[in-house]
Amino acid sequence: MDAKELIARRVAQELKDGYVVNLGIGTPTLVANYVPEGIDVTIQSENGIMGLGPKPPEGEEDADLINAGGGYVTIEPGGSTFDSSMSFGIIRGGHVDMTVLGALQVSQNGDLANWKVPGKMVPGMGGAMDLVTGAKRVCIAMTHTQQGTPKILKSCTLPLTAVGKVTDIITEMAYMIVTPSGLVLRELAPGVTVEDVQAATEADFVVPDDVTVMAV
Amino acid sequence: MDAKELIARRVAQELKDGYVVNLGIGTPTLVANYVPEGIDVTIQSENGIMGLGPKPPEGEEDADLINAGGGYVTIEPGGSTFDSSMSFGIIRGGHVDMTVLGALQVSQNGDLANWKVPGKMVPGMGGAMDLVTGAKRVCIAMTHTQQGTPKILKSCTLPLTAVGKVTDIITEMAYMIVTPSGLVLRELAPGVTVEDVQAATEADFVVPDDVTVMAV
Amino acid sequence: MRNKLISLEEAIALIKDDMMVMVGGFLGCGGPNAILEKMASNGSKRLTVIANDTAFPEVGLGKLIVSKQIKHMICSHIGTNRETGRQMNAGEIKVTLQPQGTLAGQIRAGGTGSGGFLTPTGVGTEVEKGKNKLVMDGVEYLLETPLKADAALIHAWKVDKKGNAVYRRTARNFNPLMAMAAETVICEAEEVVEVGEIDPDHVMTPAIFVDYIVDLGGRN
Amino acid sequence: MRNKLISLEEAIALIKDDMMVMVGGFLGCGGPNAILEKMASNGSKRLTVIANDTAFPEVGLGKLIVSKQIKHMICSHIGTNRETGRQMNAGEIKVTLQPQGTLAGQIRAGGTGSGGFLTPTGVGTEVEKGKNKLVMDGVEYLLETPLKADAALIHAWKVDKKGNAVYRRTARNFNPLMAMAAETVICEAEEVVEVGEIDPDHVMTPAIFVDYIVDLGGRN
Repeated sequence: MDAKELIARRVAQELKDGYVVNLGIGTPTLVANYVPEGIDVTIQSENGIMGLGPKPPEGEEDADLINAGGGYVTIEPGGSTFDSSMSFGIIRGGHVDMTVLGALQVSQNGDLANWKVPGKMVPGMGGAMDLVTGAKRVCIAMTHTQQGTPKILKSCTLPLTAVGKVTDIITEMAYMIVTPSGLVLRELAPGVTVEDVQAATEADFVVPDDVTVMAV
Repeated sequence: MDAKELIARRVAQELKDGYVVNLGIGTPTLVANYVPEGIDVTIQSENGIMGLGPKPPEGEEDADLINAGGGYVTIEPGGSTFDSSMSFGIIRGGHVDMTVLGALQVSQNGDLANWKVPGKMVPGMGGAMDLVTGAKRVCIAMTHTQQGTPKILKSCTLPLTAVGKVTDIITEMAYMIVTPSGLVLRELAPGVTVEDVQAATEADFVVPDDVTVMAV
Repeated sequence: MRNKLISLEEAIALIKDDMMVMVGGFLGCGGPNAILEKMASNGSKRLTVIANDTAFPEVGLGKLIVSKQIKHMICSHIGTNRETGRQMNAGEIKVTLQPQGTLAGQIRAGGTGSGGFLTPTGVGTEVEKGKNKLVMDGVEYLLETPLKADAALIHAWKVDKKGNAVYRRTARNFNPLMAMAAETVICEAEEVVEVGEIDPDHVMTPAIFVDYIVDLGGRN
Repeated sequence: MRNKLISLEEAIALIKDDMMVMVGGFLGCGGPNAILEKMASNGSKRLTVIANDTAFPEVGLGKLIVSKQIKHMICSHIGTNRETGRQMNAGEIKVTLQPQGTLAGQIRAGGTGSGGFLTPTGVGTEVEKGKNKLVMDGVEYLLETPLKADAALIHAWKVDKKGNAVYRRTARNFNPLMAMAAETVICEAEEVVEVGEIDPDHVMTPAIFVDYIVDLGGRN
């Protein structure tokens, strides 16, 4: 299983029946493929869909129906569409149970940086700041390091997306949660040790006695 | 012609082609009957209609289709419906060209009182404060006095609906406008003299040389 | 998919004494009148109610006024229900009056996570009392704050079994705003249809906002 | 009833140099792409444009970036159009980035007469810069101010001859918000229908907001 699939599978286990979720571009999008059996999840897309469905079969694309990344999608039966004001009313109003998105950096108190590398890459924040501020749970799905450089830090050095809003971090090495007393390691990926995670993480984190291995 | 009809006829002459208007309960509602030929006016109703039409024939009432006074109405072809947030977005956003409503008192600087008589009558302001604040023109359509007591005053004694927002006052005696330098008499009703108006008005008002007689 | 259909009896059992409840409708049009009727005969007490108006003594929310189940009304207008005024003057009910557009804005702010909004409506009037005033570019504004509630009672024309709601004509009014601003949303519907029967573009309240559906089986 | 139908040529002649223009669409989906195409070949200059994004270099608004007709972009995202980033880094264009929900809220505030609104989005980030910060019940908020424009260019699926507009699926996005916030609104439509053909409950933008209609005579 490659890193992306492992991350997506583990994130999917955090979904609960009835959840409304928003999935960011890239690895987060893959989460939709691994929704557990018997769990009813509604996917929201900030460009105006509740009940986002899978990619349409080739030849059946609808030019008026895209996701927030510009890819063709479908709408599930019982889905709905709306304008950007309503869409962000839903997001800001706390009606999204979990947003899953990538990160450039996350800090041990839950700060997130994922929209700008000054002088290099300034794509803009799009809907990320709203999602991270408004969603009940903010789950970061990312590789643990950027080519060996830690991305989970004592404090972010890049411009922030939001302060203290991240609740969950899921990487190909570990599952951590952000608590009022800091980062806590919950699970290790199969074959990964606490020492491996410590070596790949700049942030301090608590290692409780009951750390388990991801069941992915 | 009775006072109400005279007032409604004169107000209707202020309508311009393309106007969006909101008509209050009572005499203002009658204005719809006297829209000049060749003038295309759209009536907005704050409970959620653009393009309010006349009362339906008996037996054809739609329980889901009322005006802001609770009376059955129709929708003109090309009309639309919307929720209260949109309706007041239209009103507050300056998209209503003229609101016509009654008054308990109007002051010479354009203050309006029409929602409360402390200790006696407290119906509430409903949409009146929004209409008076948001509409481009605020036309008061009312009898000149309340059983002989002037209603056009130096300053209002009743709780205000809005400060300095009234632009036009049309009564069975006169048509006045509110200007930065105070009230100005523009027209007299047929058979009414300047002295009559002065006797029935507590407010100061300017009488220019070109005062005319209403052509109703 | 969770079954959201409940009976009128189950609906009113969800509304507890002392709750803050939003009630859709405009002079009874588009109000959850079947639920309100049931509540008036056998419902909870000391409610704080947010609604545009108190309708008429014999219609919808007006009945809960007459049966004295409401301790505090937050609304824009009480003029059509003489009993509301009488109770207010007698000190039996507290009435907070807000301009209708402000009330709509407050409910929308509550549902959409805004901390408040600036409006010129009410500046220089009694409505200012106790509110923050800000000046932006020389214009005075009142800062109006969000409203949320424990429950919202709404009325829809058509609802699918998932909870997607469609309102008809002027029966829409405050219903879609309140659906977003309350913890528990109970929607009575003239018609309950299968999932997929409503075009996604025609949905006025997405299903996630409707917790319970009461099927009226037609127009009352 | 005034005839609102105009040609593409007449439409682009209404957009003058140096105007502030709102442009609907999300990554080109639901954008007024026929009007933008025409503008890119023969349009006005030094525009300030408010839009969600700058699409792709070869799509919709992206073309006006490539043709250097925009001096200032106010948007939430430029990542899909490399040319916008290049011009920004070279100092050829000014880019103001706002969170997408804030941008939508600002346009809505502009159209609906609000002096601004409070949002927690952006607190503690660069987005705070130059903005008022208020604390309400212990929570920090940014006060975001309204946006209005000289003109809005929007795209609808169906429009009746009076100007009532209906959008389809995710092509709705910013279009209905912008229709309310600009002095002159030009709507290109895939289909123009007779007055009365659209159910009043299905209208997404009331006719009073649409000043001009360009009939595309089908999907481009």
